[in-house]
Amino acid sequence: MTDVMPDPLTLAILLPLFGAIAAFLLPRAAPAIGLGAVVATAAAIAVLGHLVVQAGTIFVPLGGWGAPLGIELRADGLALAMLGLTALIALGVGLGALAAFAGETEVGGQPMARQRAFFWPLCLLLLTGMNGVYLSNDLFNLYVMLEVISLAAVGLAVLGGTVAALRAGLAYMYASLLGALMMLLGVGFVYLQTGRLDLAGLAGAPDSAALSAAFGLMLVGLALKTALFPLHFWLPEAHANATAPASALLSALVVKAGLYILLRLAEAGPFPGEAILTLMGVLGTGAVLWGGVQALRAERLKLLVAWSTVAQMGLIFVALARAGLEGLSDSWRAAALLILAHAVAKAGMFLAAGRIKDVIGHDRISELDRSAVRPALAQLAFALAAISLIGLPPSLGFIGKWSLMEGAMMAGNWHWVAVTMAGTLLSVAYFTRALTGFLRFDRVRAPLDEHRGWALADAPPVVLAGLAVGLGLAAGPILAVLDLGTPFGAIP
Amino acid sequence: MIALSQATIYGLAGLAVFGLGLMGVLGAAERLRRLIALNLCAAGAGMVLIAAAWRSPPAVPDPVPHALVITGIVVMVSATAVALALIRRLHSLETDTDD
Amino acid sequence: MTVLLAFDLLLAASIVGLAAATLLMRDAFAMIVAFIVFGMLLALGWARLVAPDVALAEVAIGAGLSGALLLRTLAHLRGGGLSAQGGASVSAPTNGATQGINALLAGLATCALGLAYLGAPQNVPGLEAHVTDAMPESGVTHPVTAVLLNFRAYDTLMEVVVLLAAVIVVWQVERGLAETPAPALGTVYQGFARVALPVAVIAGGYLLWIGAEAPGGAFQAGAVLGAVAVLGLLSRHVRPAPAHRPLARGTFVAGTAIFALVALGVSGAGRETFEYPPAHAKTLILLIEAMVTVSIAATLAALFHGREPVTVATGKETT
Amino acid sequence: MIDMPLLPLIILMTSLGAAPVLLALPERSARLRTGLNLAVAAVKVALVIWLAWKAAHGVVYDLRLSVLPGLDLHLQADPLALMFVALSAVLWLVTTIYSVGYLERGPHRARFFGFFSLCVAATVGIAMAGNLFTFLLFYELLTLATYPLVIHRGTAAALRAGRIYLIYTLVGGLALLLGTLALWGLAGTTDFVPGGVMAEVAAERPAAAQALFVLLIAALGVKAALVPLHGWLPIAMVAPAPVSALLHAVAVVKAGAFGIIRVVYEVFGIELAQGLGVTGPLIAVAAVTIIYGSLRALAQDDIKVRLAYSTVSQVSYITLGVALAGPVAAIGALAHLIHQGVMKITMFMAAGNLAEGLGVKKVSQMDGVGRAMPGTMAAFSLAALAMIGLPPFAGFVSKWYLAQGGIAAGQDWVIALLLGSSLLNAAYFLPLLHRAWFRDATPEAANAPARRKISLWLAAPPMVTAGFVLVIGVLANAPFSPLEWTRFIVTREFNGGL
Repeated sequence: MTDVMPDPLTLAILLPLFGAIAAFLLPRAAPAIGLGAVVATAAAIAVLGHLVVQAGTIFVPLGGWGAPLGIELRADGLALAMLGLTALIALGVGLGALAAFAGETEVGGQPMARQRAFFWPLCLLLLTGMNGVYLSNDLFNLYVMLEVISLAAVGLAVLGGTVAALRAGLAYMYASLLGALMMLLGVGFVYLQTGRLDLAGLAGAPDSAALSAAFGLMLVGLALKTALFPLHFWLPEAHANATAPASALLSALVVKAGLYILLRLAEAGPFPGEAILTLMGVLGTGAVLWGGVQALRAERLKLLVAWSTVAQMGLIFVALARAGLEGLSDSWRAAALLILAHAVAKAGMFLAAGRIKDVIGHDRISELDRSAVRPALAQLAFALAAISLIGLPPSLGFIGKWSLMEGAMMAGNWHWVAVTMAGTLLSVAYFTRALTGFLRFDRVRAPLDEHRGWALADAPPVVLAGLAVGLGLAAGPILAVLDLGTPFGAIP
Repeated sequence: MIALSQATIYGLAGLAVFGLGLMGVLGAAERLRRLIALNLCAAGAGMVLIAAAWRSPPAVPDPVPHALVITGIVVMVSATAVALALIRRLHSLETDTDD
Repeated sequence: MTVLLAFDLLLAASIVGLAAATLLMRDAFAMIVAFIVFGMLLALGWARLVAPDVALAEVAIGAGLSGALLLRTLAHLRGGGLSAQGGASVSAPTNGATQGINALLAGLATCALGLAYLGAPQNVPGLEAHVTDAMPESGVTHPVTAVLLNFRAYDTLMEVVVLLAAVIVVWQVERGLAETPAPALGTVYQGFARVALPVAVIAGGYLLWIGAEAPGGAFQAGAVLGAVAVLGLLSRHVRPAPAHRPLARGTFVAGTAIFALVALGVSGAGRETFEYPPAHAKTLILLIEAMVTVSIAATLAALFHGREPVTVATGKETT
Repeated sequence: MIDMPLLPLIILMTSLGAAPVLLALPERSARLRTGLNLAVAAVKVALVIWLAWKAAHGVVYDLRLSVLPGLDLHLQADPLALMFVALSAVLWLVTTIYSVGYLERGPHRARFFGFFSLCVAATVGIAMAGNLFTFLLFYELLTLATYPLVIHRGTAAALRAGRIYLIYTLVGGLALLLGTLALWGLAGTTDFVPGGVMAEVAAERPAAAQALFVLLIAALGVKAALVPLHGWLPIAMVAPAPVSALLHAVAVVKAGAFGIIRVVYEVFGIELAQGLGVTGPLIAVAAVTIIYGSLRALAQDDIKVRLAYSTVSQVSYITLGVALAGPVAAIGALAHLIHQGVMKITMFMAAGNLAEGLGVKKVSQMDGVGRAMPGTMAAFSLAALAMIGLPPFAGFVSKWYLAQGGIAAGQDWVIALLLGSSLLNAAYFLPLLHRAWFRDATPEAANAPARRKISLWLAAPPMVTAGFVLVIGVLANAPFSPLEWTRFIVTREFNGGL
């Protein structure tokens, strides 16, 4: 790794950090600095991708010490895919933020200029934390990274400054902290049992009570962070009340950090048993159903989208559990595909929902059809994102669901197929509520304001949502990237 | 019979503190109290780590968990400061709207 | 031995007891005080486990600064006209049955963890041998500092990033000049402050310097200097004004920026990121520690002050 | 001529690529939109002719894109695909012209034409799908593309109809997804292969094979409007006339019928399906649907709803012909796929003209409309007579082959069924013609304010398609007629069994 200098793994983490510092120092130039930093980070990730394609998994022993004394960074296909995803979404959301924070003031909230100035440092710190999680190979470091993410995410969640956002943000903060602290205590138990902190140290560890306790703590903590039913209570309000670009980042990326760590823990093993995995699937089922039902009842568009995140996260847990412990070495692919699909689609959907709210002036679902103004492109983006989240072909969400169901079917677990089907039907039902609001016209009083062409603000949601649909056709290359460096060992 | 060593004593005490903190987080209604309960959780986790660093008395304790706990303390104070800022702001807004 | 063991048992019991007491205190002020005392006892326990650095950090930051932050917030909440009892705002009340179930679950989980803890091997070798082996090349002689600033320097950098994130969020959440001045110190205390401040500065510098060889280091020093700044705020020696903002921002980020730049700067020519050239290791580590100390001090003080100093147009700012 | 291996993809992309452009065009750029629409539709017809010409000269088109390990997006241009592509390309051109006139001053034209284009792209994809996985993809795309068209008017009734449509088709789509998954799991492939891919599975697990057949047919039966899965079709009549025309003639209903053809012939293989004993129940379902649809049509006063029930009935001829499992019946089925499309699109466009020009939407209002709109009503009448099965029109040809096929399959009762159905057809179409031509308009109707002169954009298309009805019936035995083409296909499917 020493031939490239400095290594792209560190750069992927530190470039956004430098960007955050610069954006904090120069608030007026924050948007330009922010976008520049995202692009630079994407370039570093591209270089990293080149290396990973050539060499497979890459390790960087920071400080030259190497594990277990020092901390190692590790990049393989799974990490690479997540890095690329994060850069893509940061870019999309960043461009969306240019428009979202363009106004002057907002009633009852923070002045726009302040939101604009603070969005970028926080967004870039979030990026630092996310990229740090993807590349980390050390349990304690993962804890620290989770805290970086937590604080930046809370800052983003309360960016709007309304009472509702602050309340939800505080509840989110507490849940997030508790999850992180459980992770920390779990790390303590790991150290107690193995005397080391790197993930590789878990691999050879004997099955013991302390290790089970460690896994139990870490799994519960991460479940709290990923809002797995019934630990999802903090998510809907926090995601629904944030300003749209923040919601997009929170829903698309932040919850994925916990899931990613979960995948890495499952990879490092020894996973504490079939029953726990099944339990995760069962809770995921609960999330799919409960999230779906709540989305059906939600009165506001953004709340509906937030509840759909709860349901979709549940589906990812179902994907992990679809073929039991035996099948975990393949199930992670289905989970990873669903993670990617949900992230891209949800980022597009939240940006679209934000646009709709900005243009119409509210996001009450029952009154969307009374508006004479119809943000056609934002609505189109919303619909496209919905296609992927429902899992209709050829979207990436479809490919993810197909993999889920294929594996479940091959393992004879028809109940997971049934859960997926039920979730799909529920998602059709709740997204149709929104679409009905977009497409109904007979309750409009004023003359209709027809679609008059493009606004730059529509581009990010449309492109992200379009990608969510179109990337399904690139599932082959995406799977090839995921398999670089063979995470979870060889293909069975 | 497990030997009652210092590590065992403080480790179990740490778990107890963590457990109390957990109860506090789940049970307390006031914002400040829940925050302090979270701080207790952090302290408990720190105690377990420090206990894990403790070997048989003659040896030097493992410095790595010590460093981890220092990091943990700083992280926790940062989180506490953020939560407190939220609490203060919320309080101001809520008392304003209540008037 | 047995006497010491009895002392340990007593101390551990007090720690647990104070934790419980903290949660059971009805008055918010008493609760915070109990929490601070809890932190002091905890530090004592850590000193018993030969973890002086951690004990120092706990006293300075965990108990000291957290306590100060909590008290300052309580003052704000009570200044808002709430009764003493309800000092902390109440969120949605939880019903008794749910509370009982939650407590039961937490208790059961704790017992299970306790059993797992007792079942864990007591003498698994940790990383102490690795640390001892690598100490000569670390550039410092104190193992904890070596871990913090060399072996696991990456974690420490991220920890400073967490602090930076915290101050950014706090500034973002709260803004405006404090319209109700911080509880001013009386003249006696002001006099005390005049003496105490320089002493504390020297103490902080010493802690930083000694960190290379003995317990102490950037965080403890930063905390002491931060306390100096807090004292300065309280005694009105320091009055944050909008004009200070660029300087403040610069100070907040300086530690992170220098740390990260050094980490990247040393890489190349066969060396990884964070791999200090052995000849310059001590110098670089001291440089990083010095910058981090200043940043930490400024950040902690800003966290205490709690708001970005901006002038707000409206007469009655809704802080 | 140069070789173009990507030709099927290009044909797909003409409408798929046009869709986003049309969607993004500002509402006011009407002329640009019309030009683009017509240009793309015309280019598509030309490309399809080219494709057919090349394919007839032995060029094999086979495009694959690997999506998941072992699963490809697969486009091909076998004769069956060509037949359906040609049908959709030609009728799309006609319907586009009609839509331009129909929506002249209406709102949301950008949206309409965007999804209209997408809808045709989906149909082309369905036609050229080389495996069930690809078929599923375009089948769902079709659902999504048609939904905005069905609810185009944006009224509460339209949205209700749209919701029912979505529920039916998406549940059907889910069933198809499940069936595709099961096929993939059982047979290890989803490819369409003449003769089928299920032989081994059926030998080992006949029950599973039977269940899969039922699942797939039920899934496709939703769009093909097999009773009792037809409920959405009459309700979806709230859609604008060109949408109904397209839905009934080429897009949705036909996609279902086409899927049934693929599944029976190229997933299971007709002999295997017979061996599994699943064709018998399918014949029964088709027969019930034919009669039921006709009976319901009799009772409808709304012209479009009557036409819708007629579709329910007529499309099941295709299923019937397929299930009869003989080459002659198969020819009838495939020919009817085209014939019914051309006839039904004529009638829907004509019905749309009646509504636009005279405000006539009900059978009871049709008195004397023949004199008011002679061209439109002539086209309508021709198509209706053909539908009834009067020689020498298109409908007669397909019914003839179906009857022959029934005899060949030893199911003589099919003749009775067809005769009965024709009588019913006559019973529900002839009164319309009688009212239109032989009764005088009521005075109120003659002076109704809704009366306006319709443009050539609206008047010409039904007359053109009526011309097709005449030509493909009269010249049924000419080379390159639909009938000849279906003969060619059937020869292939039955391994020279003719």
